[in-house]
Amino acid sequence: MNSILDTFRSDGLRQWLPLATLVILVVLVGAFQPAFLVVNTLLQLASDTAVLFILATGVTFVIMLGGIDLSIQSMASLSSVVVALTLSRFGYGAFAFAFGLGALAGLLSGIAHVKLRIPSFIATLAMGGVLYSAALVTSKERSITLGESERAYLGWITGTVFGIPNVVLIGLIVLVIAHILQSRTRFGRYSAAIGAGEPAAYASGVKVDRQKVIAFVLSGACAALAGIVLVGRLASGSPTLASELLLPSIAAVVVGGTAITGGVGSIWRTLVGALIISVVRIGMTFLGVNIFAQNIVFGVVLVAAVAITIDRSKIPIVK
Amino acid sequence: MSGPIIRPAPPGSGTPPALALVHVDKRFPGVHALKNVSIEIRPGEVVGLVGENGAGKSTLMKILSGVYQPDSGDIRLNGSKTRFVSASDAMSQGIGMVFQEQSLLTNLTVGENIYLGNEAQFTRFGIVDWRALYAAASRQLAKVQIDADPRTRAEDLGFAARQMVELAKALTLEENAPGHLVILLDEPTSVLERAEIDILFARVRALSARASFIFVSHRLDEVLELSDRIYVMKDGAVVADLVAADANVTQLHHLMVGRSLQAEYYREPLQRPFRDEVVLELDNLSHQGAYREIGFQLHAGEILGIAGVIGSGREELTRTLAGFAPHDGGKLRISGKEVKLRTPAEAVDIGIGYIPRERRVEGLVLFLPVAANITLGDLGTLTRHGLIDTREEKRLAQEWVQRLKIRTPGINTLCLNLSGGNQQKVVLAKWLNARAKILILDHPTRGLDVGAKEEVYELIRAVTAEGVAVILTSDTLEETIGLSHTVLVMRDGAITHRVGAEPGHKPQQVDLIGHMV
Amino acid sequence: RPAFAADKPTVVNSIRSLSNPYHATWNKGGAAFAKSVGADYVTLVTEGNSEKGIADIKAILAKTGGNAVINVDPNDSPDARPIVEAAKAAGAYVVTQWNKPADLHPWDHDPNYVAHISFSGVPYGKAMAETLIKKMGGKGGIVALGGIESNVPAIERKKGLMDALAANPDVKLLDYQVANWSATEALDKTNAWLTQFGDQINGIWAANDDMALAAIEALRADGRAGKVPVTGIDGIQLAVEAIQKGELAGTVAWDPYWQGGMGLAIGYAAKTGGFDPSKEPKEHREFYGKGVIITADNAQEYYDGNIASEPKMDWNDIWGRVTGQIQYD
Amino acid sequence: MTIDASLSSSQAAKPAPRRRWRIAAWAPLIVLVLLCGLITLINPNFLTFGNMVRISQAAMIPLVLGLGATFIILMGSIDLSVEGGLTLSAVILSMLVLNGANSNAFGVFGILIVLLVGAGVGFANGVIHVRLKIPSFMVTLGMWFVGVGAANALLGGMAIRINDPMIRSLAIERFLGFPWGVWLALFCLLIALVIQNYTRLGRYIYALGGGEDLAALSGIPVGRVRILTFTLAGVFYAVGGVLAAAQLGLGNAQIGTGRLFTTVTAVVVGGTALSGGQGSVLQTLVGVLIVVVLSNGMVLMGVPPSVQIGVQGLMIIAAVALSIDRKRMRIVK
Ligand SMILES: Nc1ncnc2c1ncn2[C@@H]1O[C@H](COP(=O)(O)OP(=O)(O)OP(=O)(O)O)[C@@H](O)[C@H]1O
Ligand SMILES: Nc1ncnc2c1ncn2[C@@H]1O[C@H](COP(=O)(O)OP(=O)(O)OP(=O)(O)O)[C@@H](O)[C@H]1O
Ligand SMILES: [Mg+2]
Ligand SMILES: [Mg+2]
Repeated sequence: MNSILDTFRSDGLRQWLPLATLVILVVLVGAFQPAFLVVNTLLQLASDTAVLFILATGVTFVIMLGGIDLSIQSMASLSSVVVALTLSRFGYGAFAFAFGLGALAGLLSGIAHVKLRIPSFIATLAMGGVLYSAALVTSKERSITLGESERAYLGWITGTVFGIPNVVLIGLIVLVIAHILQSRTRFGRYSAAIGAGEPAAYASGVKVDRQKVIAFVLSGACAALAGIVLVGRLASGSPTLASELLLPSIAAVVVGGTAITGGVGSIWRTLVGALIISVVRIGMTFLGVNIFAQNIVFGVVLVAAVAITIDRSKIPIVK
Repeated sequence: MSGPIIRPAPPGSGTPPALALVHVDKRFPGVHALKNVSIEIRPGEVVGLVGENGAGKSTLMKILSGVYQPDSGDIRLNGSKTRFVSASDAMSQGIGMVFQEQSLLTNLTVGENIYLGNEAQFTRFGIVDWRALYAAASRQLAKVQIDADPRTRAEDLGFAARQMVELAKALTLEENAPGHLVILLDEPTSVLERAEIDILFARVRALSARASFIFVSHRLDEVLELSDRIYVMKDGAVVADLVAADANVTQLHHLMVGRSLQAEYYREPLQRPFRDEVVLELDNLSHQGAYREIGFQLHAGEILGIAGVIGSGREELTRTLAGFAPHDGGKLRISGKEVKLRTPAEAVDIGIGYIPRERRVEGLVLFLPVAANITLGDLGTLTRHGLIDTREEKRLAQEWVQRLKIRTPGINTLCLNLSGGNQQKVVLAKWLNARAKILILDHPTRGLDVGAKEEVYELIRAVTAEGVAVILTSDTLEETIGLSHTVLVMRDGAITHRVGAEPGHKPQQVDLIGHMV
Repeated sequence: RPAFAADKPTVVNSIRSLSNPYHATWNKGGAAFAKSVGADYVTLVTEGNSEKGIADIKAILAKTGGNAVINVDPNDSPDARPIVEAAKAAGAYVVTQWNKPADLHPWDHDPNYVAHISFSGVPYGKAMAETLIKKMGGKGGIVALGGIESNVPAIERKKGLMDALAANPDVKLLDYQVANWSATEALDKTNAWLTQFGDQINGIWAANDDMALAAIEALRADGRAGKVPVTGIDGIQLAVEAIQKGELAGTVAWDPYWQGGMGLAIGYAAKTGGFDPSKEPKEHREFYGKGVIITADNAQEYYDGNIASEPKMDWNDIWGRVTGQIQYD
Repeated sequence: MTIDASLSSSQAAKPAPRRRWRIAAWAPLIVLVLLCGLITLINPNFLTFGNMVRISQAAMIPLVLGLGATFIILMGSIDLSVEGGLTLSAVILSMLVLNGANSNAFGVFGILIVLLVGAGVGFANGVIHVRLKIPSFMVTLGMWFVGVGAANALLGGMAIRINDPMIRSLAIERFLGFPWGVWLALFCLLIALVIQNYTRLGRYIYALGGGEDLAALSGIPVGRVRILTFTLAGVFYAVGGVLAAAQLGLGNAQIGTGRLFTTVTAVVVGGTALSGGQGSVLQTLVGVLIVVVLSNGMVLMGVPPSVQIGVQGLMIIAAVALSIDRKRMRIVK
């Protein structure tokens, strides 16, 4: 993780702002409710953020390139349905199957986007519709509860290692892989270049289309993984299992300070963003904020957080 | 180190300068861009401003036009202290600017661009009278002798035409602002051909009764031709103030760079005969509506200059070779193998590097650091086991920054923050680093100062000596002739003339011009 | 001593949102019960997001150290299991309503999982269909608006509708469309039907009141409000008023006020030692509550007793509305 | 140094004026017509006057919302506060005019107040976005939560029936066969067209979308234009709120649910680029009609509910693929 430190050092203090925001929020909630600062609560918080983070990681790849993926929530739900339906037959293979399906769906949206030249907003919105329909049809419009024997396959999601929930570890593995992909591979570099200046990247010989498709594949795969983790957490699959996770995921990316217009951002920022969202949400519950005021507080705090986290020196034109 | 400060004759009269900077300082993160700069522009005067890339010329101009605010020091307008809070504020006080990089909005029409921000005069009850606006825009275009329909979208105009439109836009100040005007021209000529330059100069002279000008250019002869007085900048400070009539190119060059101009500017003694190996061969290559039946061979180590006016097809031909617009007739062979280049990626993969004219759009990813831009064309070789070797990347980037004398606070600085000339060096570094076998250079020294140009020429010589082949289209015929082994002249899409340009046997410019028009 | 060690358990309602009258009323019932026992009252909303719903409940469990009673309408049936497991681990008591997996039973999680309450959608969906058919004179064509396809109540209510249709061969189901419980979608679907079927539509069955009221508005814009009978389900205030005006033929009141309060009351009684869940019969652990069918005949009476004035509930009568053990097929 | 005796050319600066008729500009309209034809083949009822009226009813709210969103998107920003602004407006309206919950009866003043509320929401978006330099995505996302949250807090979760006959007449009373609401929406379209084509604001919106830094160099008061545009969009959303309240005859906090994505989809399907600078409100009209006709057609063609959304997605892809002007859009994001 040497290069994380590099990232920090190279841009000085500003890089630390997202993390500082997170820490301040945690301390703030903890100051009023000491129960919040208990290790178990924090671990709980981390587990509860895992799915959001995995989804947000996938969409970060796409946002870095300047696109958007609106199909992630349907993909996650479909993945949960697929796992629930096939677990008894394929065993662990069901997870791989769902994962592959996610990558495939991402491939299709990516191809529709680059080959038909359809804005990613539309291509993935439409793909989301297709995936939702697929989930409804395959599940026969019901949620599918896993039996005792099938639940045995979920240990790798539901268990703990040395007291740390496996979902947290899964999230960490995703973090490390995604971080390496983004900061150390050609794909990551090309993504940033395309997001920051597509014509120049194109003229420099970057295979723009290919990088875009890869980003969508990664996004689809992450969404499928998020769906798999949801199956573990809920011991069921359902075509609406991941409902209402799309916007929070995108918000997590933006709250971390990644530019929604592309080019600037990173996975660790997304992690911080996802955690900020969780902390604010759960924090409000801990602090007992009036339920009618919660939406308002949530909105205001998110905006305030972004005001601190985004790096305006790299995003001179804030759109 | 700095050259001698040469004082011109003292101001003739008691009239205050039209515009002056007094002890102005400006810093950017890591850069002290202007150091205690004082200059003055008298009414009706044309002041030339020269200096190396990154010397601070554009920064100075932007302070004068309200785009930046000085950290300290004053701006004086007609002798009294003033502040420009924004570009529009400066404009309303009679100061207009033509920017170094193109600033037309390509999604708007030419007419809309010309009056952008100044529509009020055509507006009644909030409704814009477009007919009146376009009629007025037509008149502005006539001033710079462009006969374009003002309803054309700017993106449909050529590069040079856009530059003239920008000029027309700055000239609207004539009608829009009362009193004396100051018009700032930041490298307006770098993309213009002589004919347009003449139009521009004539316009400047005609306006001198009402306006003063500051003229920035790296073409020192032009500066001498147009200006009354010349300021020389170096490292953010004004080091000399000369009367143009008494100055010459050599002297300016010396003041700017701190050493004398090489007698052999194009390094002709370094020009080596090229090799026999044919790296690129065109056989009746055609592209409908652009060029037709082009045939030539390019050898390893050869520099092939293509001369031609805009519309001669040389742009399109270079774009084809760079992979942007595949040919639709004839054959293209690279190292003996027939190919069709469908994307720049395909061109890059077989060793072609392209330095485009629109540096900020296609040349550089402005929002990426210098290092990332330098390695962008050749990340493959930096990749070990799928991971980029960042240490090696850093080393390479530092090496290129040193070799090409790229002036930057560091390799992690965004290219956005580099001066135009230094940006161009980064583009060059990118292809040198990618070890391109064929370099397509589209105006490679555009915006480079004389010193930097020398360095670039030397670099081009060095790589050709190693066997890299170069196709060159350039701002000036002089450069084309000076650098090339062979010069092709194109007109109306076809080759009209081809001539060898071995040292000692360089063709004359007039000979070539005859085949161009 | 940490703040969570208060003696009285905190009582918690977890519902979908507070932006619909049904759950808003639920919330009022919960507040009324909390007040009656003097306990701290917390409302949580899922906003349709299962992860959020579960995380919020876990947060409350952490905050109270498990000294809580939770009455939850899970966002989706799968959510019930992790909620119950978390509550059990923390020592809290939980009552679920409407949604849970069929193989998750209170008696497998004694004593913390006190009860599951539902309302069989089948008989009430059927009753509404019958009300509609009666109003139509026993024959003609109807169209039907369904809820979110994977929701258990949507599935059950639809089944009730189908049962009624099977028993009335003269009534033809022209089309069934899903409008996701949403008024806006129902309005658009009904509009499209008015084009497609025109006068063939003699009645509209809707799986909830929001959609039914939207259908009425579509009819009104077409000049046909009050002429084509419509039924809803849920018993919200505007629906009862629409019945009084003669535009809605019927609805079913689940009495969310009762659900919000009694769910807590049952859990609270168990938590505070009022009864031992593990000793209760299964029909007290997984039972159907009682819905009230409202038509023009009893609308006024229902309005006066439940809407015009705050309903009076006996929170000690915890088994008063048990109408039988839930059957899974 | 010799004086550069360079080349001269009279054509150099002379561009070939390109004013040829672009078929691509008409493609979305052609797609719309094809779509209508297809649906009519399957169900001839589609082409009846009655259905045209219903389509117009279904289109009026998306159109008004789309007008506001188009301006924002043309500017290169995004506005997620559509539902927030609409919901808050509808709810406040329901509390101000003759209603079933209180004794207010402000009538037409109620509408004016609501338009001001919408303007206020938009203004807040703009000011926060511009002054604090926060991306519009985040500001308007926050405003979405705030708007819906405030509406919710005002109502406490209940719904308020609207009894004001004037408001109701927007949905019920007709002129030339179309409800007044449709005429109101068309009036909004007209205003939007005038703003887009004949005012400085309209031009500046395009300029900002084309390149904000360059626009600033031309002296355009960039911040003011942004704030004004967000305010304008807020007013359009408020009109949408009035229409929604009129259509459902009530105000509640769920009245806006699902409208954001329909709105943005319609704008993008119409061909306005999310990157800004390209597009128009007329294209949005076509986009809205495509989206509305599609969902109306789904029902008319008897597509089974569970696959409707998927089929609709595929058809939208087809529609956009057929109608996108590939020449213009070198970069598609
Ligand atoms: N001048 C240009 N500037 C920027 N983008 C352009 C330009 N011309 C075309 N494009 C578009 O940019 C994208 C670049 O993708 P590119 O063709 O380089 O990838 P690719 O080589 O096709 O990838 P793959 O090999 O996986 O198919 C294409 O969609 C192309 O149409
Ligand atoms: N916005 C900025 N942020 C940071 N540094 C800047 C910025 N603009 C200019 N600089 C730096 O200030 C110095 C002066 O730049 P300037 O653009 O004025 O040079 P110039 O004389 O116009 O050069 P050129 O001839 O290449 O155009 C350079 O070192 C440049 O890198
Ligand atoms: Mg390709
Ligand atoms: Mg400059």
